[in-house]
Amino acid sequence: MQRLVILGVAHSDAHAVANHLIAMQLREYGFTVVNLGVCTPLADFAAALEANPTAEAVVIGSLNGHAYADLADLPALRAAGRLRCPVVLGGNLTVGSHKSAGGIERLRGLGVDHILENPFELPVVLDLIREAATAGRVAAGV
Amino acid sequence: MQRLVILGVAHSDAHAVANHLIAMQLREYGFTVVNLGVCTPLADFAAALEANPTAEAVVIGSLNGHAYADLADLPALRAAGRLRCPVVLGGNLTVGSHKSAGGIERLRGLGVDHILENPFELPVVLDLIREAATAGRVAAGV
Amino acid sequence: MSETVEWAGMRIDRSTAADLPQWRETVDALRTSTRPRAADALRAAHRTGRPIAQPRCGVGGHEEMLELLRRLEPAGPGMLTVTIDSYTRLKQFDRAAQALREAPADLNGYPLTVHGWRRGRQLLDAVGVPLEVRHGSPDARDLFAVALAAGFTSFEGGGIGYNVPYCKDVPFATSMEAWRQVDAVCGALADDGVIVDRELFGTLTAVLVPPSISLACTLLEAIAAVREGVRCLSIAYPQGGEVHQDVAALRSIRALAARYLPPHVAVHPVLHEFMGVFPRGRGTADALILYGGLVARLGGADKIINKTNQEAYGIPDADANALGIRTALMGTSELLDFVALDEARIDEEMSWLQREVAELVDPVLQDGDVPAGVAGAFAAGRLDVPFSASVHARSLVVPARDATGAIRYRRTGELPFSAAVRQRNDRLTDTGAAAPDRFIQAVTADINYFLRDEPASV
Amino acid sequence: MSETVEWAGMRIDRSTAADLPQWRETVDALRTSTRPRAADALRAAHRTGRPIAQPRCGVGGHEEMLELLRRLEPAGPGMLTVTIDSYTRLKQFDRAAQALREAPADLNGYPLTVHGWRRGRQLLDAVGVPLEVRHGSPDARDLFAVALAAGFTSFEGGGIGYNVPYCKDVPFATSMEAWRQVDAVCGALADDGVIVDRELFGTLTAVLVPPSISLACTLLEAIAAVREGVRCLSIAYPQGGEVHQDVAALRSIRALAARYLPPHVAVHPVLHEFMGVFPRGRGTADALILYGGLVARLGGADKIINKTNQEAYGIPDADANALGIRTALMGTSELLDFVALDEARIDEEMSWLQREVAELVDPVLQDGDVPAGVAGAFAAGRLDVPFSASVHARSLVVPARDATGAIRYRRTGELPFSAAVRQRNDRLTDTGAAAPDRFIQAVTADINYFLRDEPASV
Ligand code: B12
Ligand code: B12
Repeated sequence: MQRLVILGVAHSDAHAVANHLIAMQLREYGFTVVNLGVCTPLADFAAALEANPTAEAVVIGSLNGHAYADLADLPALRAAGRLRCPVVLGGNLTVGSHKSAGGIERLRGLGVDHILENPFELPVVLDLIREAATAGRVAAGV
Repeated sequence: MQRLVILGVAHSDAHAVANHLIAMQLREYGFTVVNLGVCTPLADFAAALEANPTAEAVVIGSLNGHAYADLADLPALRAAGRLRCPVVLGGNLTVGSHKSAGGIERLRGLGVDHILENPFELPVVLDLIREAATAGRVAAGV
Repeated sequence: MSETVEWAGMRIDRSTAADLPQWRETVDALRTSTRPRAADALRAAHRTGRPIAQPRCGVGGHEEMLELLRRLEPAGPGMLTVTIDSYTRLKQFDRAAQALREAPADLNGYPLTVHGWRRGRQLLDAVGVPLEVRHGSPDARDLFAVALAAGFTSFEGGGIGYNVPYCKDVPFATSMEAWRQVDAVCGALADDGVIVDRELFGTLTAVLVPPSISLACTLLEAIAAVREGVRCLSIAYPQGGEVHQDVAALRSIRALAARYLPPHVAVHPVLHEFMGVFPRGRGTADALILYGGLVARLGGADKIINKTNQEAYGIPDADANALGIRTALMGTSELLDFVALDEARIDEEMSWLQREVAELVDPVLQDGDVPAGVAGAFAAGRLDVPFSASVHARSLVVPARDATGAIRYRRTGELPFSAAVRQRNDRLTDTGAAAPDRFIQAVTADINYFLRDEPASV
Repeated sequence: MSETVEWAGMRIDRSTAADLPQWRETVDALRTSTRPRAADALRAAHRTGRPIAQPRCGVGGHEEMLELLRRLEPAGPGMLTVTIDSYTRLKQFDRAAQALREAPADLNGYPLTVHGWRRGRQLLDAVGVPLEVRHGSPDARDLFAVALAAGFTSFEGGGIGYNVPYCKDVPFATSMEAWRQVDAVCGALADDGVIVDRELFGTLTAVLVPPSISLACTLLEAIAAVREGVRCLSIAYPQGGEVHQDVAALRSIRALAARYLPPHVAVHPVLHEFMGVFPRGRGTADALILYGGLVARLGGADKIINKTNQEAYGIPDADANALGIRTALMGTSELLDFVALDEARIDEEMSWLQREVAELVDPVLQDGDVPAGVAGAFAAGRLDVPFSASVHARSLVVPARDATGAIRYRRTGELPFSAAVRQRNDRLTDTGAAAPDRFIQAVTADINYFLRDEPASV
């Protein structure tokens, strides 16, 4: 079966290069990529998931430092039964050059399932997600 | 009458360039300069004064930051009746790039009569010293 | 969409307009202001032959912004910046206001429309150099109105450069019209004796942008702006990394201006220091910042937008930014005036580059209506940008570095280049037809050109 | 005078010797040490074609010295320094000890002989790069003994360069003999497999030193050192400020070594960044430090001794020194590899420079006894240095900058130059016979060449 992921960049963020390259890389790897591109509201990710219910994950990039605010609606959406598949996040997630662990914790608190440093980890993580799903349970963080 | 000054650089200090130029400049201005050069112990200044009793001043340069330690014997020499003429000091007088007023105060405490920033002030200060001497009193700092 | 009203001939949000002074008051304040003006600073730089430096800088809180400007000024910038946050750029003013209330330090810039023009004026009064508003708004009319009311005399952006890299789905017709209105206000102000410096963002998507694409886009924006009466243009070009190409591009800005723009318009070439993936090690980062300063001077730029050695990590702190200004300026020092380049090689680059630009620009100008021409060309791929953020550019062009590091076209897509231009690019990028996975690797290597294996700088 | 004893063939103070380990212990410790060695660091630099940077640094207190070294290391120096205080340099060990007791922060360097070799060893163990002892002692035998016992593998100085600028009245016979003994110890160590890097202080009086005088003096010291068995020489030249002249001088070091020294001796050209009156403004100071790094790379130096932007004010703090290291290294960055010079002009400089050096050096070498030759030549003014601190150099030569800024001879005094050399210098410095007061002004202007009217850096 054709594997499918939904890809995009957070709502206030226009950084496009990593998004282009990650899409190419995942296609190279055999995925069908529904790429929503930059500046994508969380609701659009949810809508895309509803249109593509077989999607294994929603993969979001955020580079401009606004990840937390841009994903702040995730708990509300999930509570409404939307965006229920694993959310994978990567990029430059907080503002400033001196990062603290707190910034990442906050994002996990919103319900982000996987936070990755490097897009090259994506295929492995997507494989793990599928295994976990097949085993009928959701992997609890990587 | 030929005006005469004694010139030199402090005991631990080998910086020669300002000394060469100040000697030239004072000679240009009409002074006889007894130039003791670099690395001159205070006792040698005293001896030179004794050999040239008409000297109007002893002019000492110090650039390496050791002015205080190199002039520490001044009170003792003066107490012994030596080096009684005005002592003029200039250069880079304390160690470090962030100078404090305390460094200068300490030197005045040793009995240094005039502390100058710029050698171009020397002729004026020497004139003042002579006037004061003629008037039978010593100018109290400039 | 929120309700709009007219202010100085621009359509802006009613809520924005509600807080603004009258247009005549704004003009009078600008005309009688004794603050330093951007246009003068640029003209002075041009006269001395040494570019001024300008940092990007913007934080959410107002006091913090004042403090930041004051801490950067001693480093010697010729101009300072108020960099605007992403929400404001995208006219998500509510989210900007919310972030400002809840966590101002989490904003990636200063939300000027939320703070309002009175606070903007305090920023201008805080330092002795002109300030520019730098942002990335496809439609900046509200922001521009607030900036003018505050008294800013320099405003960045244009209908192409602030569309393609900065949003997903704003049609060119929309962004070109929004910026036409901004430029028309500048024209009106110029008639009143107030010159607003308009900087055009030739950096576009920043990563491996072929110089002729950058110059073509800013030239089209410049022509459109001048038609609306703009008199002072800063045309920015992003340092690509190969010195002859970069110098040729900077020098071509004046040459193209002479050819395409009327002589009464002041044109100031600006170098944006390397805008792509920045080295993470402090040694290379600092050297690259210095290198940018030197390239700017050699290329005859009037201004440098400096980077910092924290670029790879996040928005820089004030110390890193101050050092970035100083390091860029070091490259402009007269002590390096002995550095000379192979002028024949630069001439050759310039001639090819200007030819490419003409081949891109001339067809767009043919019908006279620049905004429509731009929209049509992008739709057809006759104008194009690699790695576009906007869906309205096709990103069929693929850039590549040649053996010297210069940025060429690996694929020209639908660009209307002559055979000669295409052949030259093919020759320079001839690395054999790369397999798809090798292709990603090759592009990534070109993107990461300045990365080195060295200790991190932060 | 204090009583002396023999240690490793050198005569040193009995009190110094009393505290030292046995010579064989010292040799064994040096031979078996796993610490990085200066000679290896220099050889590695030579292989890469990029000079390493090294700061001057020394403070009185031991803990403060450890702290200073640790704070400088992250800036990336290839070697670090223990700069010795003026008292110790002049063998006023009692005054150094007193100052250390009473006010260590008032010392302008680290009194290594007072602290003793065990603490020296702690310094070496504190960082991961080799350390050099830099001082200015006409007679450094005691200091060298302590340095060796501690484990230092690099030691600066020589019978000319550490006499002329550093003391008033030490005859050349004395200083040359003291340094002959130091070099002989290095020779003995080399036979035991321990290579000590010996740096020669071509900077001399630092201010407007004509390059041929610098190169002639270090060449004579080098020849004398090699005769005693020295195998690793760092030959330092002070940046004068004109790029072609400086590059020509650095490259001439290797050329002269090839001509006058046996091939088994490793010779490392070293650039001392501008050693004269330093600019007080931060912009020019930083640019000059950068410029030095670039000149060093272009001239093929293996090492740069960096300056700092506090040079004009006083001994720099650790932050300024770290920045100085980084700024100098920036000049060596591969990103500046595109900088090329007029090679024909450099060749022409090199040929005249080497001719001048030969005209100075060959007569001194004629009788075979270098120390005696040096003493005789200085007495006669056939070797000479401007602005000498020592009364044993006559300072009849007067330097001047030519129109390009290069340092020439305004007066050659008694230097045994050929008519061709004199004519060239006359031609280049022909500014009309200056009246005495104009003369002081002219010399002062040449000395203050890099001063600018700009805000102070401290
Ligand atoms: C190019 C660039 C731009 C271009 C973008 C053009 C475009 N539309 O794509 C321009 C000039 C337009 C731009 C604009 C802005 N930028 Co920008 N930009 C960069 C820059 C130089 C390189 C980014 C890039 O393309 N890299 C190449 C790609 C391949 O890699 P990447 O994006 O760095 O992502 C890597 C990882 O983060 C990760 N990754 C990325 N996405 C994802 C997603 C997933 C799922 C995973 C697993 C991994 C992952 O993988 C990548 C490879 O390692 C970086 C600094 C740097 N890195 O050198 C700043 C940077 C990202 N930008 C920054 C900012 C703030 C902005 C602005 C908001 C302006 C501002 N206030 O300064 C605006 C954006 C406005 C908006 N609405 O978002 C900041 C972010 C600061 C922070 N987080 O603290 C940075 C770090 C610069 C800085 N130091 O200030 N930018
Ligand atoms: C050239 C130089 C040297 C040469 C000197 C050669 C020689 N024998 O003359 C060399 C390289 C050998 C040298 C050695 C040392 N130096 Co040195 N040197 C300098 C330098 C670069 C220029 C000095 C100079 O010649 N200037 C030109 C002359 C014309 O001006 P000037 O000396 O600066 O003096 C001016 C004023 O001070 C004043 N002035 C000077 N003397 C007098 C006297 C009177 C009466 C008056 C009124 C005014 C006055 O007038 C002058 C013109 O404005 C300065 C830094 C700088 N300024 O850029 C450091 C500097 C003076 N040196 C310094 C030091 C410490 C040393 C050393 C001790 C080494 C060390 N530990 O770092 C040794 C000296 C050893 C010893 N025994 O003294 C420090 C002093 C630090 C401090 N006070 O905190 C300085 C400031 C460098 C630094 N930033 O560390 N040095």
